[in-house]
Amino acid sequence: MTDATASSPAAPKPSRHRGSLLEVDARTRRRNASERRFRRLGLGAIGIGVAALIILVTSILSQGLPAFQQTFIALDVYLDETKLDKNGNRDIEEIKKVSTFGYTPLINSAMSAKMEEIGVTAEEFGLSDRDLTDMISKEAAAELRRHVIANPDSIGETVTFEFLANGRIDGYFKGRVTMESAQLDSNVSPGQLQLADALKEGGSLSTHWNWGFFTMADASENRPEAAGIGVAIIGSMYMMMVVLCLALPIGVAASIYLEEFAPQNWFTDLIEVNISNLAAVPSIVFGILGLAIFINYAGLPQSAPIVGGLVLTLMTLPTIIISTRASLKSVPPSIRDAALGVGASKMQSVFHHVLPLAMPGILTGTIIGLAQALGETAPLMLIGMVAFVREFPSAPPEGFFDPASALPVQVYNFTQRADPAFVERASGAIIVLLIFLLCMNFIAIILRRRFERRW
Amino acid sequence: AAARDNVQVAGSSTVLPYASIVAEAFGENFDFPTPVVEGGGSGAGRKKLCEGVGENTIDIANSSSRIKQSDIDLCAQNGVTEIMEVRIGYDGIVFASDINGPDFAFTPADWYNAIAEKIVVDGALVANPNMTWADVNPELPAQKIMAFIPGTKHGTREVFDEKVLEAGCEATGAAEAFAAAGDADHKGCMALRTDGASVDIDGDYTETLSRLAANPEAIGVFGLSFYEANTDKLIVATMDGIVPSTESISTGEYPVSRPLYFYVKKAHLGVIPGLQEYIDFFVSDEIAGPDGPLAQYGLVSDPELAATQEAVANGVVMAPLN
Amino acid sequence: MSVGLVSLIVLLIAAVGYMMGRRKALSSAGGDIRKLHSLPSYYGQTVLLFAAVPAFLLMFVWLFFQPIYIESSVTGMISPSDIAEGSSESLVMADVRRIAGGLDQLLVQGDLSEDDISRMRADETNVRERLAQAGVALGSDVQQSVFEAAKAYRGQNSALWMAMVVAVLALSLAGAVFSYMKIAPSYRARNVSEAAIKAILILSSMVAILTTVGIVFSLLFETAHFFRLYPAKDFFFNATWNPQFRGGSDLGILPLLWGTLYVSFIALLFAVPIGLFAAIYLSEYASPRLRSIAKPAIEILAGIPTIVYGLFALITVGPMLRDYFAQPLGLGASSSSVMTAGIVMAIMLIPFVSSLSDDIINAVPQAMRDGSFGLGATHSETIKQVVLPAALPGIVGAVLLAASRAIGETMIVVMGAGAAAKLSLNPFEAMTTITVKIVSQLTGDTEFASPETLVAFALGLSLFVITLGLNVLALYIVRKYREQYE
Amino acid sequence: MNDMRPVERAVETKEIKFECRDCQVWYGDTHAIKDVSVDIQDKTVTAFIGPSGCGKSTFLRCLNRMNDTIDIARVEGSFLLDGESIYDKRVDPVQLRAKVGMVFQKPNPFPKSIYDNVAYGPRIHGLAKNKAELDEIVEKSLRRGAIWNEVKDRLDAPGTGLSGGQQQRLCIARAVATEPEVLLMDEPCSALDPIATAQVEELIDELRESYSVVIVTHSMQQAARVSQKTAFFHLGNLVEFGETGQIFTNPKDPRTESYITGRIG
Amino acid sequence: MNDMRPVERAVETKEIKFECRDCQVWYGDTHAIKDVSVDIQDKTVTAFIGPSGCGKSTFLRCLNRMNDTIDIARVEGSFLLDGESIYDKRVDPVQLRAKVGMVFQKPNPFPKSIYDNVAYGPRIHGLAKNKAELDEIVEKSLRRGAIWNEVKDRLDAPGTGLSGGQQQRLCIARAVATEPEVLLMDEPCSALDPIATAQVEELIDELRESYSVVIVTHSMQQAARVSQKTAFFHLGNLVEFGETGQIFTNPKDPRTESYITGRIG
Ligand SMILES: Nc1ncnc2c1ncn2[C@@H]1O[C@H](COP(=O)(O)OP(=O)(O)OP(=O)(O)O)[C@@H](O)[C@H]1O
Ligand SMILES: Nc1ncnc2c1ncn2[C@@H]1O[C@H](COP(=O)(O)OP(=O)(O)OP(=O)(O)O)[C@@H](O)[C@H]1O
Ligand SMILES: [Mg+2]
Ligand SMILES: [Mg+2]
Repeated sequence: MTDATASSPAAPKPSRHRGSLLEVDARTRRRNASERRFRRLGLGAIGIGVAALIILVTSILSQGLPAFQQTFIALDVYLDETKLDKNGNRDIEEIKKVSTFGYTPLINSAMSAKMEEIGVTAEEFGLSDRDLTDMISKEAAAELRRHVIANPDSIGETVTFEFLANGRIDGYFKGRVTMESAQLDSNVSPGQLQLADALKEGGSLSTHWNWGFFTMADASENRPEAAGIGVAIIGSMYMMMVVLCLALPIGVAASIYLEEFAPQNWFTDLIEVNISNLAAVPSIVFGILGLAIFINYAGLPQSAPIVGGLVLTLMTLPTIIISTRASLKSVPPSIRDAALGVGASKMQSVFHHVLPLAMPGILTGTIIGLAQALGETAPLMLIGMVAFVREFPSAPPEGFFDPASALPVQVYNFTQRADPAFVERASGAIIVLLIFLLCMNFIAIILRRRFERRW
Repeated sequence: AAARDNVQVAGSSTVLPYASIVAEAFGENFDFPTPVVEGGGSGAGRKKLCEGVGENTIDIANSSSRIKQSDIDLCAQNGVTEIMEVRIGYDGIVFASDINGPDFAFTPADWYNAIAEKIVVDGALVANPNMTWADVNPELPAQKIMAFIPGTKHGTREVFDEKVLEAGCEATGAAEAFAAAGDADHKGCMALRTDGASVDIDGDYTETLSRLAANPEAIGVFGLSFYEANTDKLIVATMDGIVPSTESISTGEYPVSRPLYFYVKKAHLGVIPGLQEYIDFFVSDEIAGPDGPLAQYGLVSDPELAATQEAVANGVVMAPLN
Repeated sequence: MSVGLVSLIVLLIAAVGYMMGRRKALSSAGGDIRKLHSLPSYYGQTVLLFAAVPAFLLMFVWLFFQPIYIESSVTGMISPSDIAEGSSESLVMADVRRIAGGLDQLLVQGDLSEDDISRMRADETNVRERLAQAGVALGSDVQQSVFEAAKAYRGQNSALWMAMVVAVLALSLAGAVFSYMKIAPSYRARNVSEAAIKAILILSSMVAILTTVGIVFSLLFETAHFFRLYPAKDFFFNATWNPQFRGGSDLGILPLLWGTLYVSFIALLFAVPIGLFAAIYLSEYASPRLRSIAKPAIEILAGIPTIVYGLFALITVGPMLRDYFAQPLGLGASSSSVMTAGIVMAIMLIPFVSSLSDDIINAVPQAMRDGSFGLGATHSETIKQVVLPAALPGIVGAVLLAASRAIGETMIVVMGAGAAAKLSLNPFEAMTTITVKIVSQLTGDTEFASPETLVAFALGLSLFVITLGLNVLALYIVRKYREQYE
Repeated sequence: MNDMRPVERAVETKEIKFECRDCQVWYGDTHAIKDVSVDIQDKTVTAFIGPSGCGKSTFLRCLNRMNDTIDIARVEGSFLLDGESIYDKRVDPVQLRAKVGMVFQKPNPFPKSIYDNVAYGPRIHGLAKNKAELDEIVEKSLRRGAIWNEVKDRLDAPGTGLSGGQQQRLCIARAVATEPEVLLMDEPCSALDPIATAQVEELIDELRESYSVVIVTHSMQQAARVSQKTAFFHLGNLVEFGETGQIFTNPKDPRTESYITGRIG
Repeated sequence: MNDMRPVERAVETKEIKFECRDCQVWYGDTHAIKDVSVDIQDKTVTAFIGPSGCGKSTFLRCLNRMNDTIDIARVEGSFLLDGESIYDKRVDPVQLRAKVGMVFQKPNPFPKSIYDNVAYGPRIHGLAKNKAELDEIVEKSLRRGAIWNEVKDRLDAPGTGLSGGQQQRLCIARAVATEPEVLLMDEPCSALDPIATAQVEELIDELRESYSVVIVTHSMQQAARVSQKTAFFHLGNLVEFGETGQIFTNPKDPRTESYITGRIG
């Protein structure tokens, strides 16, 4: 009648495990060796990942940290009335007529005055007037003009300014430019560097922390020292707001529907294949889509963070959906049963039990998706965001529609520029981008740790 | 929706640096907001220009080559009938190598013999056997042939094809040989060897520069302005014995150069605030003149700038392409 | 009243409705929740939904159509003669809007009164200058008819705006009252509110479909255009890719497709094992401390802009592979190669595989592991034979995600693998991918209407179809394989 | 098998709570329940007995539509609860499950605190007005589940950190907390010691006063002790259904007899 | 509780297989096992009884170091298997667990086919030379687990799609397949009908011939039927340990008596 009697009741073979526990037998040794190998492979894999990270991050840091420092030259500028306000009536419209080119001589004379003060002459270094002016950033004239227009009354006075030094001079103090390279360089001469040393000794030249990098807008190739990433930071922030507010809820909602509610049929199969396929669509194609739909069809403005955000949302969605679905799938059915068994609705069982358990995976997907969105350039190319933008967008919500740049765009732009001074700025922007990313991830990581549990 | 109040520019990445210098100065000196200047390529810029008339289309397309008939047709189709063509100057294309390497003095024929797929040896077309520059021309250093030339997406490549390869093809007699072989329009002149001696660069000049750093033996193609910003790393080669410089290019001695343009959608003039002022400012002597910041940056100033200024001031629409 | 204010009021109505609905539900059941069909808050939610959703829908529709309507009525006021040669109605309308906005601005600043505005005439006042004071720049002087149109625009705008405010608020109130009236203990409030949530879920999953439709349509048109200029047969079967400026280009997809598959394959070849091993180590072996540091650290790899990877490939990995592998092995002297791009891309893809798989592996119930340990399995045997198979569906998802990312990557390939389209088996040769060529052809200097540019769309669409095929295949394989488990 | 002394209770005719007719269940191609018709009376404890794998759990899960959650399961037949078909389109399975509670065969506490495990049902059904009331419900349910003493000091500890038997009682407490009209219990005492078993049986007896209880059990003694009606399943068929006393003392079907005397399995 | 007729077997002095001294287990701050000392003899069935939550499973899990997998669990004391400390640094838990097999309280089949579930152990321990031998082992184990007849036609079906009792028997078969020297069974028959229970008990009896078996059970009858030694746990303490016959007929400790007569739980 029973299985047990059907099977032979013959005495079982003596176990092959007999023997001391303290002596590991050959097979176990083999298995343990393979265990160790496996473990080492895992550790190695992490090692590779971390090593790659360290290499990349140190190279970024070593290149980018100098961007946070900048060389400044302090000059006392006499705001010459004869040059700035010929009629002397302080009419703002007339003052505005003097263009930045008109301010250059003021700087030049301020420079000469400073040299006199510290007791050196241009001839000593073999420098022309123009060489002297070139030591100061071209931004200086603009700064001066802004000051005068804001304070017309200061005309006729002597005001102390801390001007940015030219990129090559700055490079000299950061080790990028040397006397030897200056010899070959058509943009800087050893004389200028010697003068810079003299100025430094005289106390008017100093290298210190540069807030301007974070607060200023991009600058043209003529003045890398003045280039900042202010507009890009704001643009990225706006875009990430859009992405986070749209992609996460839509992505999670879509996954919940597909994983928990959708009937199993060809249509949901279609959606599933379709979503994994969207993940493989090159990001630039999302740019094409954004151009067609959001700009040409919906009439949203070019270069606007709202469009960028929408495009990146569409691009990020598949990542979030795929990871969310995967983690929803991994929640054991017994949990769902338990909830349904006490009379929870499907919706309640999902939102109260399944979703919290799937949270770590969802957050991972979100982190990865956002990281991707934050670092993406290609789709922005077609919607006008890979651009030279100097105007700061206004505060939200209008600001979402103003032209703006983005951090990866700024990185991309900087790396394309001819002047080597932009290299450090590109790396500096990457550092900011990574900090940005870390901040965004921080919350997610904390949350993830809270939700993680085994059962 | 609020009306747009800034000028929008898109197009060639070669023109981009110049345009951004102008835009920056414009924003500093005028009450208008700084124009937004986009790169994205000449073709894409002109396409955007021709998308139609209206606020959510751009005002100006920068271009590193003349507009094509197909673009004009596309424009007309979308109601952009009046386009102003503005030539802002010339861009020199130079050949440069690592500063620690030897000097090079090229002719187009050298280049052709170095990187073309088929060359003439003893009167017959054969697959390119040259391994070093000395094989090409005994006066050149015996350095391995490796050239970083712009990829086929770049307008620079078009100039390179025309002014260097084609010229070299003619000079070495390969053109005749191709014609004799039945290839009437010398398509074969443009065919490059694929064994790694010539490498297309789809990125920009910074990529070429980085590649030179990784391959110090190679020679790269650059824009003059790019070279001028990196004279401490690069050594420039002569072409037909001429050293490239703004002077030699503006006189036309140095052969490899091309004009740069921008195209203005006339319908937007008087509508987009600051547009007229921007283009006037762009071509003013202060900016585009031989002593202006553009020239200082490496743009070869246009000798006929005065005519351009007048045309811009009067809003002269471009004539049909001939 | 601004959109924000109206939304706020609607939300307020909804919130009050929520509270009242809740209260009514409770009192209708005499305070005994058990008599209610659903929890009181669900009754509140139905009121909230009815108060907010239709009102917001109306508002969006209205906001969408109002400008269209006003423009069409205002454009009528501008005679065709006022539209400058070459200009278009839409540009004049832009001026109208700008003037209207400027007048509003002046009003706000207190420089003008409504009366002043209605009396103001473009031929008398210098409107351009007045507006400039308000910080609104105009491109040219204003014509009287345009100015009148602007005034009409303002008038209609504010009238319609008022109408909208009234309509939206009324609808919101009506919805609230309607659903409030319906509240009774037997009212299936939870089902109503869950149906609404489910509708939202369904709509969300439709976004993916719409995106696909959008992509296909935005590519289809130009692709068709391309195939009119360039024979499809050549595109699909030509084995050379050599675009030329003067026409006569060879635009065969084959070398690009090969490059795409090759680079992705190599990238996955490195990324999948490394990622998977990392995931396994993190979730199974690592101490919580190590895990809490290493996991986010590895995730940073996904966030480093690809241009950094590109430069890394170009400057470091490429020359290294060339000097230590390719040249000694006699496999070529190119510093950019499929191998370079693949390896560097693999680094970027590690977190895609590792982080996601780690979460999935972590979600495998401990009882599974216990079962295996109890039989005397080593940890690695447990992982290989019990945990991984149980986590397989999720891991496949992670790998597919990584594969997708590999196919879509541009910058690393440009800098790592070069731009040369080649059909070769040697992994140390330069090749390029479809994605790279899409980007470069689209952003190049060639004229737009030429096959050399339009080919980007055809490439995009072909890639789309190819990956679709691969995905269908993957789904099929996973399904077939998974039947054993679960 | 000699501890079978069915409690001879006055057998009144009670209202029929569940009327199941011609029920069929397939798992894919396997026919797991074949043509089963059973009437479950109100205020009665009905026991399902039968060898392992005969379909008891499957049938039990039909009664509150838990089989809906298994993709490959297909249910046919009519199930009338208080005269209304529970598989009707208009029926909300949620409402049904609130009425028909269930204790699963494998204890499956939520990975939450013990308190939350029990409070979950009352919360979603709004059974408590305030925290104090909820506390009361939780305590009462845990007491009924005969686990209060063991967990009263660790209500915040995770439910998954309990011993097997404790988890089982926690699940019973969780099911009781929502006060269902019908309680389905799939081997509720399998991991319990005799004392705890007795307590749970007491609970069942108490529930019977107002509700209807269906219990699956392998212990003939338990079936005899707690149930008034017994159904014997075998290989997916309902072999015999009747008064517990009659089934255990005087089975009609030879298979039933073999089973309770321990001859078939 | 009147079905206790301990099998009076000749009590020979057997070798001591497991010698546990002063064992302590903490879960975090909870002291789950307090000062337990037990000798488990070879070729003997030892039963652990005690109220739910008293620490039987916990102690059982100490014997093959399964508590290693619970982060918060801390084990102290000496556990000597054949005179060797199993918590020694040099001991490989893998080898230990191959020697000391385990059937868990909650059936936990792998999400694999039934065949693979059983073949898993033999495969990793290399017990089969080829497929045929493996097939043989699988069949034999399934027969011993008393489940062969039910699953022989669906060996490829997933083990998770079995009924509760079938899963339990599958887990028994899985544990037996590796031929451990000591088999720890945590309530192996909780979900089994009497017949299946009898078959498993028969299996235990058969295993006793060559191995040592430790079984946790709530059924006093079962303990009495299958075991030669019985340990009674209460609140983490080992209250009494001795010959099964003696424990059930003549318990020394009043708590033991209360428990087996059904007064404390
Ligand atoms: N993972 C854990 N974390 C914390 N406490 C635990 C854990 N596992 C068990 N305990 C506690 O340790 C004590 C002993 O548990 P154990 O599982 O050994 O009981 P048991 O005798 O097997 O009971 P049962 O018969 O109910 O299975 C119980 O109070 C239990 O709550
Ligand atoms: N999810 C499932 N997929 C496929 N077959 C299943 C599934 N669940 C149960 N079965 C099969 O259906 C039959 C009845 O299973 P059921 O769980 O109802 O048995 P049971 O009477 O509860 O047994 P036990 O007393 O062992 O729990 C069994 O043969 C079982 O193998
Ligand atoms: Mg069952
Ligand atoms: Mg236990």
